[in-house]
Amino acid sequence: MPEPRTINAAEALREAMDLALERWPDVFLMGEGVADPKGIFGTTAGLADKHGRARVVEMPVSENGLTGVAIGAALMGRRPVLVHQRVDFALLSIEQLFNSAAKSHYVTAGRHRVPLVVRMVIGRGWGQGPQHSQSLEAMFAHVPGLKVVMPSTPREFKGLLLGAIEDDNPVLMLEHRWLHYITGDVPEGFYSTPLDGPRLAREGQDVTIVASSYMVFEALRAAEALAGAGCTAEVFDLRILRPLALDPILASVQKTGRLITVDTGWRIGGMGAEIVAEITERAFAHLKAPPRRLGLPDHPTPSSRALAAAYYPGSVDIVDAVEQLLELGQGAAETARQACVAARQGVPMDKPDPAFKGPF
Amino acid sequence: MPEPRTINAAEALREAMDLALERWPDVFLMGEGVADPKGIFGTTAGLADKHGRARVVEMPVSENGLTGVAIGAALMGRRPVLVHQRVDFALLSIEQLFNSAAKSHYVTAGRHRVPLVVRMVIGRGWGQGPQHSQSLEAMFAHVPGLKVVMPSTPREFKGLLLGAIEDDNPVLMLEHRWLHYITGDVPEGFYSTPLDGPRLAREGQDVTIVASSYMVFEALRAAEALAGAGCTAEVFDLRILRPLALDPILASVQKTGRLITVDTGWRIGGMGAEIVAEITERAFAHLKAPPRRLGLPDHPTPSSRALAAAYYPGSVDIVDAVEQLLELGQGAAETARQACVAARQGVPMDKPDPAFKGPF
Amino acid sequence: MTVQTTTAARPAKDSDIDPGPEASLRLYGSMLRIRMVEEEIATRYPAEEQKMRCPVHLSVGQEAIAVGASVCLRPDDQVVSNHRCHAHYLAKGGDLKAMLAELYGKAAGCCGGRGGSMHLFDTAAGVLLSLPVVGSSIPIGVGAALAFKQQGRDSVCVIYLGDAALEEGVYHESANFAALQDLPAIFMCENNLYSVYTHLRDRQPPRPLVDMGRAHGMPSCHVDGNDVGAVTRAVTEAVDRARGGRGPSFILADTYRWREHCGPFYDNDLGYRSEAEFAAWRERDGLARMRGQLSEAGILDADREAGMVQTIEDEIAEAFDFAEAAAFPDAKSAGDGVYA
Amino acid sequence: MTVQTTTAARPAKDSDIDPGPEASLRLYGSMLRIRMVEEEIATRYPAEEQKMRCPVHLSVGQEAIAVGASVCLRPDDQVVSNHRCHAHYLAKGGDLKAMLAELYGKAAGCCGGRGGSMHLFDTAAGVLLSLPVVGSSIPIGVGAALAFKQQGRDSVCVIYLGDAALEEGVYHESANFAALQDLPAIFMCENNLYSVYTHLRDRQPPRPLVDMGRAHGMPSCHVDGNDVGAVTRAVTEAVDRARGGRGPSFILADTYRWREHCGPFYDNDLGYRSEAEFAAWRERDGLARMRGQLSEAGILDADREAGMVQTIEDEIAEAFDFAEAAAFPDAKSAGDGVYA
Ligand SMILES: Cc1ncc(C[n+]2csc(CCOP(=O)(O)OP(=O)(O)O)c2C)c(N)n1
Ligand SMILES: Cc1ncc(C[n+]2csc(CCOP(=O)(O)OP(=O)(O)O)c2C)c(N)n1
Ligand SMILES: [Mg+2]
Ligand SMILES: [Mg+2]
Repeated sequence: MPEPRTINAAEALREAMDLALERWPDVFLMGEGVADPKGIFGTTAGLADKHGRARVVEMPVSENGLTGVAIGAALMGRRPVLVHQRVDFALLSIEQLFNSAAKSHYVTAGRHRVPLVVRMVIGRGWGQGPQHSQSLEAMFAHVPGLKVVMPSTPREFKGLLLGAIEDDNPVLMLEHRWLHYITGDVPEGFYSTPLDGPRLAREGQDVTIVASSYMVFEALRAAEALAGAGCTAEVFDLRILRPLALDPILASVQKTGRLITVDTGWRIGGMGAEIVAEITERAFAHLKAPPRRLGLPDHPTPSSRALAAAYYPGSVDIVDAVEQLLELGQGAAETARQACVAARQGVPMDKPDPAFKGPF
Repeated sequence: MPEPRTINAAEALREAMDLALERWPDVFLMGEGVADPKGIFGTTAGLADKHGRARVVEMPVSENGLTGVAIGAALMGRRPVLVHQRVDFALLSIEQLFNSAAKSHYVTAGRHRVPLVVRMVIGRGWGQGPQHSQSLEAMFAHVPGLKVVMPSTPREFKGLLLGAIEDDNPVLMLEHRWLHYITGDVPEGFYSTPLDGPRLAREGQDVTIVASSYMVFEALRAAEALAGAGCTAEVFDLRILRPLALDPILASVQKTGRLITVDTGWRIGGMGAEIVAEITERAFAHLKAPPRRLGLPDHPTPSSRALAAAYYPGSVDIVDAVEQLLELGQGAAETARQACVAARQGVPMDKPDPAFKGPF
Repeated sequence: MTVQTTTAARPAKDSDIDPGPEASLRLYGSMLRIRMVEEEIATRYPAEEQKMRCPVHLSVGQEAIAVGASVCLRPDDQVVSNHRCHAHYLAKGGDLKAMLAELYGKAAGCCGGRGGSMHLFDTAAGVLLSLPVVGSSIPIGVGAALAFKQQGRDSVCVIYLGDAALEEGVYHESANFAALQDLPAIFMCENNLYSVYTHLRDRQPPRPLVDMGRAHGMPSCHVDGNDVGAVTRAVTEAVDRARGGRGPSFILADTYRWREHCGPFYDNDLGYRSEAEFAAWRERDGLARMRGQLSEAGILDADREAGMVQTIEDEIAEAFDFAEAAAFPDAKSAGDGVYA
Repeated sequence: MTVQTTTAARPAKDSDIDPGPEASLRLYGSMLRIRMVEEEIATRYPAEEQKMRCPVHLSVGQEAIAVGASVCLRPDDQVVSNHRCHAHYLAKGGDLKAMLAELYGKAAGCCGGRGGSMHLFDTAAGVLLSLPVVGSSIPIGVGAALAFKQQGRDSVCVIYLGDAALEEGVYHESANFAALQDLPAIFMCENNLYSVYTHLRDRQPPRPLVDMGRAHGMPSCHVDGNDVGAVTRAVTEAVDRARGGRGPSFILADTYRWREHCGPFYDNDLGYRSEAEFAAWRERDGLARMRGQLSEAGILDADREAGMVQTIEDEIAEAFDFAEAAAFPDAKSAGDGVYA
């Protein structure tokens, strides 16, 4: 693998897409704004000029129809990458995703393939409000035939996008908007990361934390803060939400006896529910305490920063959850919480955390 | 409450709708086929003739648009009841349901109300295949602002439909196609059942079984068969999947120490995951064994009866699950399984069970 | 009814207008075969053993559209269809045995028994797929056309859609994109006046239905869908345009479904349509009409007809024998092949 | 540009054509006020404290459409809008303080701070709602029209939609139903040529955009959206039709957005549109044009103009003071009111 450099995730995505367009003639990119001057938060910037409008296809505002178009092209051997600037807009295309994309391979007894990638951005901050901030990974992860990916580090943004394009199945990639800004080591040139399960992000002995997307960084911050309090947390980046490969997490819980899940989406009916239910069934005898789930509270995203601040779980909440699962020394939890708060450097809660910079 | 009679659930629904149209001038019914000669499996038969085409509105094949139309009418004080012959068709309307219906009350700080009922039918049997048989309750139950109801008995079909129409929130009612045929005691005249939590369907001491919709009857059959084997199962009809009121189930598990969930939808990411995760967190110390979840296996519904037979969990699978959670006497599980099989009277698995007749 | 186009079309070639006796007989034979296959399904479906256990939407009465369109197509051209896909599939050369085996839920079915009658496809014949959700296959057909354009191929995709599918927004999204990108797509709308038991007038406002194509800037025409020649001429023109990179077309073809919406029987007794209407449309039967024309022209006589019928009957009997004898898929395989 | 209708419309009343000096001044004042409110938002938005923390889509340049439509409406008539809703809201009488407080995320905002600038509504004024997802409010407006019809009321609903919303299938589903049911709905399409940074020509095929209304059998016309009189005449006719139970109308109004798609600045530097195009459209500014007409007609002079500006400035200053001083919603209330 070539030498690492520090770039942000948006650049990593752009680079991955550029490489894909160069490497595979069947790949093309489509979406509202893919060829516009801002290029989907920079993730597609310049690609239309370089690869032409036939490979970087500007799209009418027709999410459902164009998802069907992408599926049709994929069935004929093309490898489309479709981008939505918000997950919320993809709600218009659920029928095509759930029925046509997810089921074609199965219903044709394996004869059809839908090598489609759909990138969807999870909005957060700056008063996005209830219809520009939904994180609906659990809904997609319920449907057999789809693959669901949530990258976290820039290195993985690049590798997983290329891995998703290489995959012969419909892959939905949910990208947290705030992660576009994070920087980290990203190897140059081509490499692809297979869609094969969680990534161990930090080793530990006392508690297993399973987080996705932006929450991986909140979990790592909590783990860092807890380390100072004498508690070592093992942190997994869930990464591949469907198909769900829970074995590494199972092994970890068998070791730690404690499980916390942290979702970017709603807690009720979220990914954490599936993980906790399955791990409880398979590691019941090893559990020292009831597993805990963190996620969004049971209401839509309010726009006002006065309301949105408490809406999102963060490292402090993770420390709280750990405190409930095991005995931390006198004052240790409080110290850890303070370390978490300090790390945010007073940036308002509706702006991305400037501390989330690589290398990771 | 007036005298009970024995009618089937389709008739109960028709009666409820008829009463609603009579009682409340703001109520109207719309859907593809509501005014046609077959009237949505008989559930709307005759209503157009009786109440007129202005109250029973035949719909173009435009599920998304007409969902929005219903929401707009509801915002202006009407109380629409919208019907889809399959849940699968409602996938076209997810954007309107999740964004407009679910969030209007919240985002207007309580000023808007969307008193909308959407009836959706879950298909099963006779080779329906992958796109006419989906049971997507877990997906709907993930979204704050929606209410999600799955009735089981004819009495409840009637009461819950009227309760849903009385409710000032958007209510999605998922009706299992096979339940339209079941018969049971249904009081005449008006009564409505509030949307307020699970229903205790059978008392027991040894294991708690939480089932929804058609699975309630499979669970009851298993409980009946197990009773012969000296095991008493407590069976809950989940009924209201959102908002989820788990207290009665929690109390039951605190008593039995054992929990089994049975979904009509996919097991992975299904309602059972939420129930098991939440009950485990709140009743951890009481659990004598790891909770178990039953639901559809992780693939689309195959059409051929040779493949579909094993697709659906039934009473035998529930007995199997109970056997894994507690010691049944020598041969007792096998006897219970045989009792379950005998009760089906040899009817092929792609046809509704003739034994599921009331009174319940 | 004659072809009315909105474009100044180049004049049809002579061969388009009169395909010659052999080709005419082939067209007739194709329609006859589809009719006979479906009538045989209708006969066997309600039999006591109930061996075909999936919903069936018969195309009886609508065959001329599928046949008239398919004769203009090459095997590498694709068609996409909907719930009522039998005629489209057979006319394009879809394998009869694989179709019947699918209706029987057998492993030898085109979907290995997983799809049933609304999911017919045949890759070799260029039947890309059929989908049971109204409108869903429309953008998929446009996607196939996009693939052709991207690949620099001169293949085309015919998208069959019912009159009700025009009510789904996805039709408009698909048409807009096809027209924007000048894709080789042909929207073939079969107007049989009904969506299940609901008449067009209860679903759409009064205005020329062909405006649904024109609104998106597509050359659009309106033909008698029971006149196989008229359909062929319209599709020939559309195919020429598509292969020449001159974009999509919209063809509105009037026709009528004879049997019930779903199932093997007749359903006029339900009262949603009149016997008179039904009888008038039966008079306009495309198959009988063509038989009459061929007889009059001296191309078809009773012997020749009997020979054709016999050949088709034999083929059908053999295909049903095959489907009935074929093995069910292994129950243990039900979970296989969710992912590639 | 003149109003071209497809219907033989009854001749407009004299009062429709010349509203008289006071009414003309009110129209002008309404446009001026919207312009000044939005320019003030644009000025304050980037201030260091960044107090308005939600996306804003300014309508500067497009005011004549909202004002020309609203003057034809009664308070019980409803409008529904999209992401670019400020002008629609204000023109219909939406409360300025509640709007600004919403942009500031305050409890006194129309949504209590929960929605931000894309969710403006004002029940008393007849602004039913605004929604940020393109096309989503279209069927909701049709639903309001359905409610009016069912209730036997003669109110109407104006549905504002951008040129890109025509690409969403839901527009067509909504238009079809409105036309089918003869609903009192008016589809007011603001064609500002762009969806974000993408020109119409890259999203839709070349054909008259007004065909989008005609295809659904609606009386449809095309007006200069920067000519408030032209808009008023078209909407008057459509409102008459709707109130009279004669169904929906489609109005295509050409206009241009001056500032960036989202945010307070200008964005021509991005290069997606030319300075020449921008300058040409600025020339056609509806506000300046009306000012010119009123001056020429001797209705408006510098003093009167100054007086109007002063009054509006005072109102705006007071409304901003209110919004800035207003309390944030209580963080503990964030979970309230999910269910009624
Ligand atoms: C999205 C969706 N809505 C409803 C249905 C139920 N349905 C099946 S066939 C059909 C009628 C479609 O009519 P048309 O498109 O005219 O085709 P035809 O049956 O007349 O051939 C309907 C409404 C469906 N399959 N999909
Ligand atoms: C369904 C959906 N897709 C995409 C977007 C992103 N988006 C926001 S505004 C906009 C442009 C809409 O253009 P138009 O309807 O012409 O309105 P304008 O902004 O020009 O006033 C887009 C694509 C969205 N909000 N909703
Ligand atoms: Mg039809
Ligand atoms: Mg625009």
